Amino acid sequence: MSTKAEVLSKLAIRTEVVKPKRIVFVIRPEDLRKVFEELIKTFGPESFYLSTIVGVDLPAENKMRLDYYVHFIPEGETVVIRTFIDRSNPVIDSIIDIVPGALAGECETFDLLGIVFRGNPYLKRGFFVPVDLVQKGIHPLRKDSGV
Amino acid sequence: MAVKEDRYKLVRYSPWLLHFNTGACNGCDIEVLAAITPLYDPERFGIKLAPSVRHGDILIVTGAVTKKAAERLKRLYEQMPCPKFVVAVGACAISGGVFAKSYSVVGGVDKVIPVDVYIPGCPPRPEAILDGIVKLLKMIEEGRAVSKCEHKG
Amino acid sequence: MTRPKLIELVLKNLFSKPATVQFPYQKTDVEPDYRGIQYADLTKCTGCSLCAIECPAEAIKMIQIPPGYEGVNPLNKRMIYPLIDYGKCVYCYRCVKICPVNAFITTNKYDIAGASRPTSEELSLSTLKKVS
Amino acid sequence: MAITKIVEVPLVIAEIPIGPQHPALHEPVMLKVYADGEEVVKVEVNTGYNHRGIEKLCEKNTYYKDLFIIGRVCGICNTVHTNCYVRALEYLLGLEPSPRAKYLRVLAMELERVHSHMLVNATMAEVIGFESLFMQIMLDREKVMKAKEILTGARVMADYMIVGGVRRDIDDAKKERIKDLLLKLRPRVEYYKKVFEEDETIVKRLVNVGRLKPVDVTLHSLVGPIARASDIRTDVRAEDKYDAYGEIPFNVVTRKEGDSWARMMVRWDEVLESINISLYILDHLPSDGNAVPDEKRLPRIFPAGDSYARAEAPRGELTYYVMSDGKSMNPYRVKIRTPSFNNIINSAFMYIGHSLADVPVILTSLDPCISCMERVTVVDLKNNTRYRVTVRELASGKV
Repeated sequence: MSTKAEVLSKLAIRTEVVKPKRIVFVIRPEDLRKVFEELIKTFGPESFYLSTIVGVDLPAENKMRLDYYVHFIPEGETVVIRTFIDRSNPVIDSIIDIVPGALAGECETFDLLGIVFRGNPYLKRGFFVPVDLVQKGIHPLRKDSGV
Repeated sequence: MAVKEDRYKLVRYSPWLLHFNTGACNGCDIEVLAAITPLYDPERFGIKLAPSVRHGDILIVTGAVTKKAAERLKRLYEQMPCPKFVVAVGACAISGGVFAKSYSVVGGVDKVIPVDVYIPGCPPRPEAILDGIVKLLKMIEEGRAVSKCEHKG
Repeated sequence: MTRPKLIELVLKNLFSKPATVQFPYQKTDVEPDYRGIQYADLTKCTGCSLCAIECPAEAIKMIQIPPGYEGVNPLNKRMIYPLIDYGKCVYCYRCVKICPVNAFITTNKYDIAGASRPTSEELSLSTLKKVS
Repeated sequence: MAITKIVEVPLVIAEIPIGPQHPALHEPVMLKVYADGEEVVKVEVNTGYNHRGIEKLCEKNTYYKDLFIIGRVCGICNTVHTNCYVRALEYLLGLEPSPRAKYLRVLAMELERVHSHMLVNATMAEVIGFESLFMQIMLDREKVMKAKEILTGARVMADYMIVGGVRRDIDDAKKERIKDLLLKLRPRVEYYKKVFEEDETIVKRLVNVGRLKPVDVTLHSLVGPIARASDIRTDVRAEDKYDAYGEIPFNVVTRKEGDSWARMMVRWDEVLESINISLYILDHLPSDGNAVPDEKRLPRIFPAGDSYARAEAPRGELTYYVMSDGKSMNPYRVKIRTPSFNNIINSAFMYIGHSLADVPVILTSLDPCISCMERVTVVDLKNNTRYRVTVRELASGKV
């Protein structure tokens, strides 16, 4: 039985910490699906759930950051899987077929930040952003959106 | 003139409320709900929650009006039979409250439809809501509140 | 539920008092420190505008004290006072807590509904003496 | 899009929109239900009537203005929201509130849980047509609203939390009055629990409706009482032990059935548990330390970094992510993930295979708090027949 740290650090580039004491595993964006497949294979689908997807716009570094907060139920511990994608072409693989719970988070992140999740058929604009902003193509949570 | 009098009488005897949430935080909604419970019992005044728009006399609006809900609110108001009165409950419905500057909020209810009574509070107590409605009923009785649709003829 | 228990319940409810409060003829008891409307005491206010800056709903506007009143705090050189729009105010009492001279008077009054949006103008000016 | 498929499959599909003006729902949500006769084949959740752009608003205002904006994300669970945000700020500062403040925070949150769970149980009674039970529960709920008014100074919008403590203290007289109200409330809650257990109207409408398996719960990220009713033992209060929860004894309520009835029963058990926690706090309130910090002296700028706080809202796990750049008075990013956001959007699969009359029951058993969700999306189940069968089998527990 391998632990979370062992499984995740195999694919991680480096680790960080989000206060208070939540370990962050920074991974390459193309490894995202591999990480979740690995988690389901090792621990089973009943031992964790995907809690939150946080997208942050970092215009200074020309990057966007995506954090996947995964909560492990038996230990009661939250682990962060973090990845950086290019800001000018924000595309990442969707994990909706592996973890259906990503639906809400992915749709919202697409609406607010304009990150495209490749392979998610439910992405739609204009269901939360008012129509006038959609027509202008504005993603309100981007720092340069001006709303 | 006589017809008009009769129409007001109907409202005076038993006004049915219609509650619409245009993007509230639920705080006002649960207080409107609390105001129709036995402790305050508004059925003493003949006030009852109407099951559908077509039966409503008084429209109670809670919440900051979001751009998406504004169209609905307008349509709802047009569907209501005359005479009709509008009550704005809570800071958000009156002026947008803390959300006034947001990109998806229009502002107060009075930017979309005419409002007869404002009930300030965040959220107002059930007593305040009842107080506002009773004040509206008194205004109708004294002829100070005029339903806006009457002017069209 | 069994039948004897139901009879007991029916009898109990038959002889108990109704739960309804006869509002508005009979007032309900509101806590004395319920967060009702608040207004500035102009004998204390220095016109520093901190409340207007800190207000989350931006319900406070600083306006000129009209002529014909006396008793304004001498530190209030600009002769301005906070006017609270009760239609915008969310009654969080941030202004009350943040005021450097504790100039706000708090009440538990809540029944201010009406056909127009009330403000704190009248209440605030009533703290001053009117000279005419 | 649905219509092209009907030609292929000989089904009469009627589209029945529920809401946003539906008398049973006091909130604007639109469930677009596609039905074949009486049977639901597809559900779309349309929201967005309630989107107020709070996350953007938070980036544009200072940390302290945000505190009051965040309290207005949801009126029913406002103290939990502010507590979670305040703790995220305290993690950034490395600040610890005094023990008395911690106990008072827990007291406010538990009173809120009591009234929230009573509200949803009352709404459930109304939805299934049990009007008198609705009135009874709402009448007794006024007791806990009064207790909340005594503690926080407002019935609903408490604005009770501040960085480093709470915004008002209580004295012995208030303590006695709250205790008195809670002791009066407890036998009533026990009675309602019995009604929900025994009454035929309720049992027939709720049992076996919207059954959820544990594996569906975790895969679809459902949280809170919904997860606990399906025997998933997850409770942030027990896991993170935030504020005073590490020192207060309480049980995590779980049930094995996983249907709508189990979800309501979990809520009644939690109400009793919350009343016990509140009474324990009132008996063991520590007197050391100042619970009310001076708001004029609090730091305006927070050190750079990010923090992630979790809290157990009445509807489940609530998370706040706050990122500060260390220079400005405004946060760089605030991310709110409310429990209803997961529970409503991800649960469209639950309705499939039930009759139309069950749709409001299932929706209410999820305790929809639309304003919490506040951001939006559309959920679309594929309406191709092959998929429909698998989803129906999923819902009835055959897969």
